[in-house]
Amino acid sequence: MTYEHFAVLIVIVPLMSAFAVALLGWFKRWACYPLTLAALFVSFICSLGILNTVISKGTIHYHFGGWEPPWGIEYVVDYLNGFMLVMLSFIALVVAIYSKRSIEQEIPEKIVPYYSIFLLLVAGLIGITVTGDLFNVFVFLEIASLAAYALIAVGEDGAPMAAFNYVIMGTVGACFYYLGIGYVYIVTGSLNMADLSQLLPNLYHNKAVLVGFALFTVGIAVKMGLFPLHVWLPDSYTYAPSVTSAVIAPMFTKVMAYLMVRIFFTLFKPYFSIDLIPITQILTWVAAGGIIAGSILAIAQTDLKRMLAYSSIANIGYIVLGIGLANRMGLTGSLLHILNHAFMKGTLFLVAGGIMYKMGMRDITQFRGLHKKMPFTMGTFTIAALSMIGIPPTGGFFSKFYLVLGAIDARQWAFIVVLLISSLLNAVYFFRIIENAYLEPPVTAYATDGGTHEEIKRDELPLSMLIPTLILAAGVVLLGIFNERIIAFIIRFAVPASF
Amino acid sequence: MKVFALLTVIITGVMLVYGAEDFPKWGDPNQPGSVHVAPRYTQGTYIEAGTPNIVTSVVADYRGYDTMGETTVIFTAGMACILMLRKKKRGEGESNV
Amino acid sequence: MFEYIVSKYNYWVYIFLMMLGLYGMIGKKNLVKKLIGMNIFQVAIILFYISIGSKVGASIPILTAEDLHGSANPLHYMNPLPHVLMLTAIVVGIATTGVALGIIIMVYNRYKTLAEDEILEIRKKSGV
Amino acid sequence: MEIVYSIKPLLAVLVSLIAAPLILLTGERQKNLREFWTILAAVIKFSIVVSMVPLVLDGKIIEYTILPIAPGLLLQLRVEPFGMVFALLSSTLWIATSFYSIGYMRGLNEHAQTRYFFAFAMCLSSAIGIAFSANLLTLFVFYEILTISTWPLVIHKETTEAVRGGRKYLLYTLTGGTLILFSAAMIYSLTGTLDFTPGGFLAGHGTPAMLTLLLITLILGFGVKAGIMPMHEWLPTAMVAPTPVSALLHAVAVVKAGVFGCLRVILYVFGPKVLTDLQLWLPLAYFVSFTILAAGLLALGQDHLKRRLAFSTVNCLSIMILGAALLSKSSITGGILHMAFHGFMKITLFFCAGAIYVKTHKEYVSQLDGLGRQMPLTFGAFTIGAMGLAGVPPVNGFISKWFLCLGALEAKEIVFLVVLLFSALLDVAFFFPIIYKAFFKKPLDDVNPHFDEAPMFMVVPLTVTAIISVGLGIAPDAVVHFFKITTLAVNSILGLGAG
Repeated sequence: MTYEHFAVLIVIVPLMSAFAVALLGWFKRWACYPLTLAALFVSFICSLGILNTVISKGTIHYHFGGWEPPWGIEYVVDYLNGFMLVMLSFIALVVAIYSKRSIEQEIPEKIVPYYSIFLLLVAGLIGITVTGDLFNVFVFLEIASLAAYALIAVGEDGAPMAAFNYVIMGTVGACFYYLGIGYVYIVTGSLNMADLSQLLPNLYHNKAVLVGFALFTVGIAVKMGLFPLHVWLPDSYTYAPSVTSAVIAPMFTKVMAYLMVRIFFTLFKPYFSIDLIPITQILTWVAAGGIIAGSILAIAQTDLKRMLAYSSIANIGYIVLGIGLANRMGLTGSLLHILNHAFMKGTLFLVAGGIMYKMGMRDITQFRGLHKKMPFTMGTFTIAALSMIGIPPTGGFFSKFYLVLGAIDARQWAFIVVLLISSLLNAVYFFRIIENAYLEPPVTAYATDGGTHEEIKRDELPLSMLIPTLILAAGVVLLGIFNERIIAFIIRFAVPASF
Repeated sequence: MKVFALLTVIITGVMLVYGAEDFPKWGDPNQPGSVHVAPRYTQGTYIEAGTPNIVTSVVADYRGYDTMGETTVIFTAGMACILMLRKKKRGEGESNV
Repeated sequence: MFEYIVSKYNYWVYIFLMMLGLYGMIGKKNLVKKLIGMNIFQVAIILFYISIGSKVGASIPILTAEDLHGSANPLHYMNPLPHVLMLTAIVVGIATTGVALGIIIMVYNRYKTLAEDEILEIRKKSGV
Repeated sequence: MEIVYSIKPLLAVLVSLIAAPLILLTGERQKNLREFWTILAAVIKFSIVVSMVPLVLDGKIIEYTILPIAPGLLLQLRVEPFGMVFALLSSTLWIATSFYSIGYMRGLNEHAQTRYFFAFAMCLSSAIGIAFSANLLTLFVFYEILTISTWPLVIHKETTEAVRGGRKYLLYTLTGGTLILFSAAMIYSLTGTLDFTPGGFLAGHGTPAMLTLLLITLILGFGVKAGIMPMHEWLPTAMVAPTPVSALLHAVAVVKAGVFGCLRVILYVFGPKVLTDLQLWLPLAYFVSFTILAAGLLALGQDHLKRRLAFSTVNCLSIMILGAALLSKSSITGGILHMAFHGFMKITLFFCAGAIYVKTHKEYVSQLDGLGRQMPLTFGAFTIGAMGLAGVPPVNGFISKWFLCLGALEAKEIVFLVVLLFSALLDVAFFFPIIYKAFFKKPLDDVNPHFDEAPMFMVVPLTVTAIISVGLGIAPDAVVHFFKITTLAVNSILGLGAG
């Protein structure tokens, strides 16, 4: 059965290419970039194959070494991680295409190890997503985390400190997570998710399981930067190289959100996470706080990337809010928002990187006249920003719509207010930029007699950077227009049936 | 900061102690962790994996994929150090890892 | 009560160590001390796992000659699985420490100090 | 009701949507080609809309489903009489405004003309989309696009004042948008549908308190654009925009979209039955009556010509909503007719204001002394528009006001008859001084006492709209059958037979 091997290849190809890049790059530096692209492209094809197989033949199970679970390690791909895989590998591919010029400018002497680690990061994230074994998640989580620490640390001046804080927080998160595994293991004796979901219901009142669940939740919350455990996130996103921000922001937190869904609703039965302990309720309130706090903090920033980072915190709030609402509409909105937000944030960070590349700055107050200089870049920025605000027909609107529906279904009026207010706050901080970018530079005032403006020459990004940005922006719109198709064919089945 | 740290630590500690209440006693041979998956490894190690050392057979065979991940972690750490610390070559000088 | 405490002493030890490590990570100002805290934290968890695997009266998880062909009684051998997991975790811990040390070197090269508040001071002065 | 499936409504929306990028790509270099696109799109759009008139008159409904947009919700266009009125209005006036804009923009040698025409085309697309929307979500999609695409027009001048006006505009309209989003989600979760149905579809759903809340949020949401007090603040502020934009804002697209939304809500979502049963129509009528009177009084105090017109607009818009709120046959007819007719009259007035500005750079009423001798055509048209708004026959305003008064009588609420008549009186009070000054006062020193009109591109459109206003007053059923279509709409709402 060849189709099953896609599930493995999607991880192994980037992983092996990471070794190959490191080796080959030693002799031929130019080879890194095409090799990376090729690996990610194969990965992307595999993800499509996987999703296709999942849709046509159902869940894929792959047993490593032929050892049947729970003794061996198993890869399980169903609708939930099937669509995550496509998203991850696609964004990784697009960002990789973009990366060439930006990296050559920002860290020219480190291209070889950069690409190698880039691939390891992608492999790690994909590995977390495909696996059906709790401990295997931890291993790949560490691969991804170490890669992320390094990718952040090579950024500009504040980066090493940001990376160090990230290491400390990230390690706490990861350790809590594998301590959680220990707590679950000690009372069940298994590490396989499917096996555990069978074993755990008898132990739902066991204190070890309760604490284990709490440890999972806190650990993942730290890793995904959920408010108020987000302290590592803004600095890391701000000081990291542009490409790093553009790959970590849309992917890492989303994978953690996926893991949260997986643990809440697959490893544990929804009835445990929702009814037995009030964890989902607590999470919704925490998330609501994160949405408001993130949005307000974003307004206070003048650094584009830092603003985007705070906006990420707010958006993680959306995703967790949807998970916490724990009904069909809410979770649909949440999963859709994972997808949409990955595209929007990807676009925004690519644009931020593009501005950085061309102008060498990202201070919002200096953006005047950018639309003339880089019309396409600012056009894509506008599209993504509108999506963040939630203007139809972009994707962001629909995920918000489902989240609102979910809040209505849960009869949680406070959250509806939070969602609506936050989209206004989003409007405040994004329109501030759009306004700046579309206005003329302040030096030449407007005059009724047709005062002449200083001519700003068009100076667009090189195509290798522009096209990926455009692709992601187009994705933002397409995801919005075809959201019903995505829900009807994929997300509908990814939501637990008991909802 | 100190107070905050102490508070966090105490809360975590209380939570962990609370969870430990339902743990099996130390060294209990029949604790759930030892009776569900592990016996197969003990009994099958030589027949299925060909070595009397159970840890070896689990590391390298039953859960060999984890071990591959583990080596990748080391590789990642190595590459990370190269990425972070390698300086531009000064003339003919060796790279400074 | 006393018996209860004694029968689970391994857990209390690990919890104490872990709290120690966690305090070091959050409460200490020096980056290397934070890192040491992190190591204590990780080692505590490793100890916890290893103690899960132990069985009273059991031997190391290497089969004796007569038990090779499937006749082994699991009660006579330690649970190997936590050991395996901890092999991985130890490696992960080392790798993390390595990367963290690498980052510390970068920090030191830039600020010539490893005290967090001094670094903050320097950064405030330079306006970054 | 016979349903015809046709792609025409989609084409009507797409024409200007396709024109928009063409305008953008053609750019400043080839002005004539760029303007050609505008005019071409306007004409094509008008012909498509008109070509659907006979079918609508036959009592048929034209439908086109673009794609499903959410489970159970379609992005769907449906042409029925009420929407047709709005579509006809917008597409007719677009042609006039296009010509006028060309004159205005070139006359003043304005900057950023490409952006201007681009946003303009986007606005019209969404206006037609709003007119043909088959359900609340589709309406909302186009409504938000309209909001965003109007913004560049408002801040066109890029002065601090304009930017502030733009911010205010966004704040108000986006807040309105979130209220609508909330209501739409709420209604969807109550009824499982959002399809507009003549006579409403909310009957039998939800508690009275819930329905009252929904009516409030929806009227507030759409009322922001319709300038109902106290949400009218943005309208006079947005007067900093170039005059054609004001004309477009106030007479065609934006505010009318708000009114259209309000009427849709009153007549097609709630329906007369629900509103009567819950006794909601009376408070609503009082609410808008307040606006009618207050806006009229405020208009008296304005010296800035465009601001005076803006308050007159606020007044008229609420009159339309009042017509619908009274729920009697004649009042609804009057309300819908006034929506159409007011467009022609008000755009004439704004065109005049623009022509005066281009020619003489005068913006204040107190500066207009004797200007009628210099610009007889402009002021003649102005007189016609003003008469129409005051309800003097034979201008079309008379017909709609006549029906409104009849409706107030039918509803047996004499108060509202008084309101209507008093507001007509106010109209006289704030318009006739202008006419008097222009024609009979001694010219100021800087007025050229000889015939010296604004550019032809401007004078012709304003003359044409003035003539149309009179023409529609004499024969309201001429050419595009406004009156007949309105009657059809009213009959379908009230559940009366065709004819």
